[in-house]
Amino acid sequence: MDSTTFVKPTLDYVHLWPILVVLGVAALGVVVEAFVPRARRFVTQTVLALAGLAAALVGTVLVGLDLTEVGDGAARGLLTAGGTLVIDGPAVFLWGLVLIFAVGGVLLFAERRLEGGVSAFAGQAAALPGTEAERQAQGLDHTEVYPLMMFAVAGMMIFPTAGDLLTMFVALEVLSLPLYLLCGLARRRRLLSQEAAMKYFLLGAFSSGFFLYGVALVYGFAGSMDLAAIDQAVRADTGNHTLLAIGMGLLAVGLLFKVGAVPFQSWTPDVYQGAPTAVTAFMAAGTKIAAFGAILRLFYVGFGSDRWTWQPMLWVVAILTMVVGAVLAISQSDVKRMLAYSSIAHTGFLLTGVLGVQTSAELADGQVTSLQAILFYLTTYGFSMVAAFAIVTLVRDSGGEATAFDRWAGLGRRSPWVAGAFAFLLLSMAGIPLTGGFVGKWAVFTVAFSAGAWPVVLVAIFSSVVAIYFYVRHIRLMFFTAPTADSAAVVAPSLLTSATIAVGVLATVLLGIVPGPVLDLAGHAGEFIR
Amino acid sequence: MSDFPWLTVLVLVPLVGSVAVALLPLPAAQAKQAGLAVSVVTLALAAAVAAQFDVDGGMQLTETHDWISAFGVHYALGVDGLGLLLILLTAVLVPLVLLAAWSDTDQPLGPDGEDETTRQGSGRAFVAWTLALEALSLAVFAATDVFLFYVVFEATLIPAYFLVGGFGREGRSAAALKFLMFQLAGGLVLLASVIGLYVVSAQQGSPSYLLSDLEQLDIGTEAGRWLFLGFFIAFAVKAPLFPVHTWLADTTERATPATSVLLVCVLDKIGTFGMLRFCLELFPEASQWATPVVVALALVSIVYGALIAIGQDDILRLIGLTSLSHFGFITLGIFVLNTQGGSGAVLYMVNHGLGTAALFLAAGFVIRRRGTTLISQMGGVEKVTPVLAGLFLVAGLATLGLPGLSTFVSEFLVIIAAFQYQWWVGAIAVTGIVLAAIYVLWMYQRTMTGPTVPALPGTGTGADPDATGSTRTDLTVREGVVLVPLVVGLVLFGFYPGPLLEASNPYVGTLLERVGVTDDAPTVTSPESETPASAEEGS
Amino acid sequence: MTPDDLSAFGQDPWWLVLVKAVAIFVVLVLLTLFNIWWERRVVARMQHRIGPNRNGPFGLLQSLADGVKLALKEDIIPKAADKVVFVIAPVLAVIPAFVTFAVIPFGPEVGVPFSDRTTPLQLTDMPVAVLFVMAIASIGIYGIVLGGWSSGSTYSLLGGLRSSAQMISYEVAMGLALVAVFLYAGSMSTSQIVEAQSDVWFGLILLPSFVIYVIAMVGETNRAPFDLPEAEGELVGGFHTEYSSLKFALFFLAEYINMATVSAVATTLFLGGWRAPFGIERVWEGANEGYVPVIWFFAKMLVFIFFFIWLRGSLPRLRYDQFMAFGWKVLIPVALVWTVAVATMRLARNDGWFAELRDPVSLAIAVGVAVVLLGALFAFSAREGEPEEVPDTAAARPGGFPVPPMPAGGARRGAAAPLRFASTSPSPGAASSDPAPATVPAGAGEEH
Amino acid sequence: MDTTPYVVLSAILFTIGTVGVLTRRNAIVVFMCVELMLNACNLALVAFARQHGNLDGQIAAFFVMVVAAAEVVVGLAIIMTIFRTRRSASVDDASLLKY
Amino acid sequence: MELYTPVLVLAALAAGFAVFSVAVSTLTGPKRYNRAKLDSYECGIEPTPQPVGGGRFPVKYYITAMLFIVFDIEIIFLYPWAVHFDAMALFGLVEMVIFIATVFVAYAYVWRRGGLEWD
Repeated sequence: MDSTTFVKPTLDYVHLWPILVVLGVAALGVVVEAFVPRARRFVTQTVLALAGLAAALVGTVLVGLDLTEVGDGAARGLLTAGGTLVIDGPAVFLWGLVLIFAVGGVLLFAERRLEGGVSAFAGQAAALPGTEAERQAQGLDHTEVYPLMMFAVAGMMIFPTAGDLLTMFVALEVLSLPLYLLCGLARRRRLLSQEAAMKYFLLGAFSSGFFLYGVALVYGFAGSMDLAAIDQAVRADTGNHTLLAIGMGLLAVGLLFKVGAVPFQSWTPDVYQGAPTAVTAFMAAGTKIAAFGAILRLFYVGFGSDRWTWQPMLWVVAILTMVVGAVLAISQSDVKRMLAYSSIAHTGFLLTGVLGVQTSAELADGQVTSLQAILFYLTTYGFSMVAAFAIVTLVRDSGGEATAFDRWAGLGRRSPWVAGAFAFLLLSMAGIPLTGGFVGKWAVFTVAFSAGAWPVVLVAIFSSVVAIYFYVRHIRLMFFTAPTADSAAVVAPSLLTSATIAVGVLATVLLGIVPGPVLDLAGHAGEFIR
Repeated sequence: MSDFPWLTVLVLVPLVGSVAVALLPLPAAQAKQAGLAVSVVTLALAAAVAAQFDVDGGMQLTETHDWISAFGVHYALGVDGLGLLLILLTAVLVPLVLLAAWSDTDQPLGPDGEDETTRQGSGRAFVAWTLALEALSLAVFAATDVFLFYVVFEATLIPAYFLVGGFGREGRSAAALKFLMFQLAGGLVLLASVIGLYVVSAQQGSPSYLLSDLEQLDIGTEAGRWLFLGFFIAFAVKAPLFPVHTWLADTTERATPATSVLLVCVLDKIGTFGMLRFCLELFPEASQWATPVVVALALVSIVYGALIAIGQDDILRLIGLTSLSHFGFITLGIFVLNTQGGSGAVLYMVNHGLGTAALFLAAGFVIRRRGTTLISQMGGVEKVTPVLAGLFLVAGLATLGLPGLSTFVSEFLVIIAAFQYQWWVGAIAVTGIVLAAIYVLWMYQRTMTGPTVPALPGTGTGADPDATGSTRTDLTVREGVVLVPLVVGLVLFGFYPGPLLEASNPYVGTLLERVGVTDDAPTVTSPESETPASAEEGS
Repeated sequence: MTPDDLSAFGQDPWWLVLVKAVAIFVVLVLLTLFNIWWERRVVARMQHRIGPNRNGPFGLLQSLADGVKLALKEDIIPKAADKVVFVIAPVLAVIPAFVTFAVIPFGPEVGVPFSDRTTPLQLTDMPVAVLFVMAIASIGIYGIVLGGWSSGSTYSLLGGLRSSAQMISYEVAMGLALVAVFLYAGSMSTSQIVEAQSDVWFGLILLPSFVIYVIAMVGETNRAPFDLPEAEGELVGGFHTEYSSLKFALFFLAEYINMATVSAVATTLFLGGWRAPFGIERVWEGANEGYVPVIWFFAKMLVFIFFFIWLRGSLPRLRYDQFMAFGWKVLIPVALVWTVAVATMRLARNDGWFAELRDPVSLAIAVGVAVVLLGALFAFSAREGEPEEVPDTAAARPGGFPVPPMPAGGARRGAAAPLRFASTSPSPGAASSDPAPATVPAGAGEEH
Repeated sequence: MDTTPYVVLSAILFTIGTVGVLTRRNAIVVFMCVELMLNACNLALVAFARQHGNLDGQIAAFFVMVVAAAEVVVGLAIIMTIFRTRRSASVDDASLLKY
Repeated sequence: MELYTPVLVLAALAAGFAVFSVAVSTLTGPKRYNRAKLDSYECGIEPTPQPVGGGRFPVKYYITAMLFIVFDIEIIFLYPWAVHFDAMALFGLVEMVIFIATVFVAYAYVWRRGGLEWD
């Protein structure tokens, strides 16, 4: 190997604090698993996870407060770890989001009243359903889920922070692998859960392979993994442009898979349905947030100056995603699947926002930027999704959660509050005014429109109409259909789940009525560091 | 005094009322009383607003606060002549509706309601939703920020949906779904245009949604026409106009008459209101460009609505379809773009509100007695309940625009305007009146005259608290209190439309100036109009 | 870091390369034949036998004879076997065994006879030579696994799995042991490492690494006392149960070459390679020039070989669980901690340790980690596993593990009574007075 | 030094892996194809590193190895669980989630 | 690459030898068919041959393989670190200690959960 003199990279521990804490807690969690007797693990793990997340949140806020302006002041933040981590406004904002929803996830993970004293996770993942081994593991539950989730959270935080492709790839895996496992740990409906895990894993590994080859090709084009350097190379247009184009496409495949965009959406419904609902809630929010952060950074920073190569592709993908997501959702008969497809449609709307990128020259002062819009949309989306899935965990019968539509018939009569909350969240996802979802949609449509992508916006509006249909149909099911004999009932949850739901609904309301602060915060986050 | 946020309070009172009714565990009866009280208070507030309204003051009682600075969105309210009239209409109708629907929720309408109606707290729900709808409608009429308007415009659908889907007859939830889908589809088209407005305003300096700011923009012809289209389609669905009217009949047929009143007489006014307030004010050029098509659609609505109304056997469906014809008239009046038309349209909105409301409610009482909504199963009502029949007749005559009733004035103005625009347009419009005469009178004949048909067994009897359920009893006090004011209003404004014109003319004048059409204000053929009348009496 | 100076390599003309290759090949084959003979003789001595002494002087040709015999045996392919893999497996086992020797330095640069050029006594070298050795060695495992798998017999399958499992287990320990060496040599090229030991052998200053390596290398080569894959008692012949004729011979060859390889690597990395033992070069400065060092090299190597034989002759076979536990629970943690310790010491020596420690973060982290490591170790030694998860094996099998029955009259210490070839049939007393040794040496049964 | 052949080779390997994933039905085999893709990426990375004369590619290859290892561990765990439950690693047999 | 060609030469030599001997044994050895001989050996009892590839074996082996992967990767990182240790000095030490500690955590977990026990 050629002898390059070693230069010691500087690690800005202060600004990396949130990530370090989460990783540390994850490792600590493993230690707890190893040394704390089983009886005390559950409490220890929960407390540990929550404490870690809280610390990380505080750290995030502090970091966000003292980001210093760089360059022309459009962006604020700093590069650390030899430029592999870029801590700028959007990144910190996304950290905050991920951490908040991670807290929600922990609360849902820790819910034990619904299953009668045990969590929703299998006692012994490897035990065959219906065997002696499983019966022995009946009273137990896997507390490993907390460390696993912490690792996933760390990956989600690093993903949008990554300043070079390699880090991005590693983060991608760090966030994916734990999720693969978490998907397979459901206590009820083991086969479904395991199947979901396998599908998610195989497809996920497949897509990460694409991503990696894209990394290789782009590296071949630019001679560096660093996004800034890639940007330079793209501007200079040195090197083989086909390499760049193909690499870009492959990278896009990898990322679009993670956000579940058509034509890479096939895993989403299966996994969302099969995974334990708590995991689904966390995954639906976290993964999308992290992955969109990465998409934005990659395409705005790395390939920003080559917009005309990737925008047509994204146009098609966005349109397909919205239409397919909305149309297929109609034919669903299972709540979780319906939510999954709606999340696909949301991906489409977010991609519409991604298309709204404009150079600061093109923007009027005070006009909302695409970054701002997407960050806001992710916020609303996350809250409504987490809360919605949390509610799904409540509707149960003797066999666990009852997710089939007909089981939900007349829920509004039996427990108007839960049904009302769910209806409200659905309305928010449908983008009815006075909900967070409306403002979010408004923002992304606006930016896309001003960037001249009005055909996409029109399609988006069309698919919104379609989407509204199945949302309202479900509301109608809950309120205007007479409950049948086998309608499921709502089980009273412990404070943990109730808190999650309450916060989610409340946030959705507030974001709908006074979106100003969050929007300004997102705007204040500024641009990526180029 | 002027800095007191009258309009905000006006909106908040019913809103708070609805939330309170929804949350407090009151028994249905008290909930109704509470709701009625709230709506009356609202009416009083509306009157107060009217009291300090200056006819020539343009937009007044304005309040403006930043809401979402990132979008240039403000919380901005204000009233002008148009807004005032519609606010008053709303404020008047809601209490009446609450009274009229007093017993609907206890005793479901029609023989097949039981399986779907929820008993528990349903009365409360009805009151709560109604008040919510009132609050939002008032906000819509008072909004002077396009974003705010859009938000409440869409938000009105939620209470409306639950009113239609929750109370009424079998198949109502399907009807509600249809209603909602139509409205939301229209609303999203509107969304596109509103976003377009933002983009345009962003290109010309800092984005703002204030109506006053938007009027300053110079929107390119091309863009203007596209945006106009978006607005117009949404309002056409709302109004409704011919091609997108199909939700109307189903909804009115399935919902309770009270709900239908709220929908047809208040909500649908938003459509025509929007046409005036946004299509004309923001896109004058595009409006003129679109006039021929719109007029054609209006004419089709008039004739088509009247024609299919004739053959209907379901009384509620019939009344609903008459409204299609009426909204045709209103739209016609708006888009012939002259002052007669404008004033006529504005008047028409109010009068149609009163008239159709009376008709719906009266029909509701009849149905309550006969236990059916099918005209073919009624008949001979006038022998049993002459007073009810009489009021029903007056309402019907108002619907067909009999001279001396208020609707005549507005219809007359619109038709004059139509003739001014194109003689043949006027001619076709006139046929609408003829057809109206047919369906109204025939309906009256089939329901009220003739031999008395015994009520369907086991329906409508004894379920009513104040024992009006019996097919024999005539109009009860409650029902009288509901119907009389409407009929009085119809007659009063028939002879003395001055106040309405006073309120509407200046508005129409300024509007048409903006559109670029100027001609003399309409002269009213009633001697009283010389004496200046203050608008209070309008309330 | 200065790049490794490998300028001496890659200069040879093709014929020289060929000569070297052939030489290594021949040496290895001969060495194997010799080792087999030597092993049998030594073990025989340890068991008061004579060992092969018929063919050739001291029976030196015995192994060759065995080879020929094997060649004349029928070559059986069981019908349950996967034919192709079954045939490929032995080949796959042999090739890596030979190849690893390519980077072993036999001596310094010497002049080539009948020519004027000089060349190092080493086929080739590369910056990652040792890594190369380990890589190729682990390819050899494929041969064993595939052999066991393709035989289509339970014994073979389990044997193959066992051997692969234990090989990889001990490969970890071995790899960790080497880290210290690279740390000191600053290179992974064998010639450089030998160069770095010119003053003192790593075997002395890195004693723990050396010990770990030696243990690991025994496990790596499936030799007694770690020869579980061929544990006749449990697995008949292990992975090569189904093999016969020369295919079996190839496996056998591979095993012995591997023995030689690991010994050679040990010599190179820890005992100064071809360098003469201390002192000798002082009294005789020619000791490290020319072809002489080859002697030292082979001497050191044969010492290791003898060590192998010695172990086999004297130690009983471990139980599989003990064996794995030893590898995973003792060797690896020790190796890890030792590596860290070595690095720390080296750093301390390189530059003013206490000057560096002013960096508070590093200090904190270092201390913290040290605490964690120690704490973890203590915790392990305190209580292993978890009662509710690790079933107590002893309870499961009361009476523990079977041991050979004690002979009548208890175990005899010392030499067994000599055989008496009486004309009469041996009396019962003689039978009882002639018990088998209490512990049957595992390899003893392997006499052909 | 011209690295094109290596890049081409990596492309071929990658394609083989992709096709394998898309066509094969045995989860283990699919998984092996994925690994093949990753290794193709490694080859490409190293080749490009050689071409650009910097070490980024090689380092990347290191990390990819780690990731691949992690994937192996997780993946085999999942597949094995499924295999134990339904005695088959065929992707088609896992069809509970078809709708 | 010149450094690696001799390896190929040696490999070729070894391969040639191996293939040769495999081939030879088929020629030199006798061929006496006997059905029992072709059965897989099972100490004389009726053989129950494993279908090739179908053999199921203890999951322990799988766990061992997993652990091996983990530690082998660790070693892969340790080697270059060791070779260039002097250049990286304290930084290198600290980072590697953290790295080792991380692996150690996983190791501890496996140990405590009985992953290292051979029942």
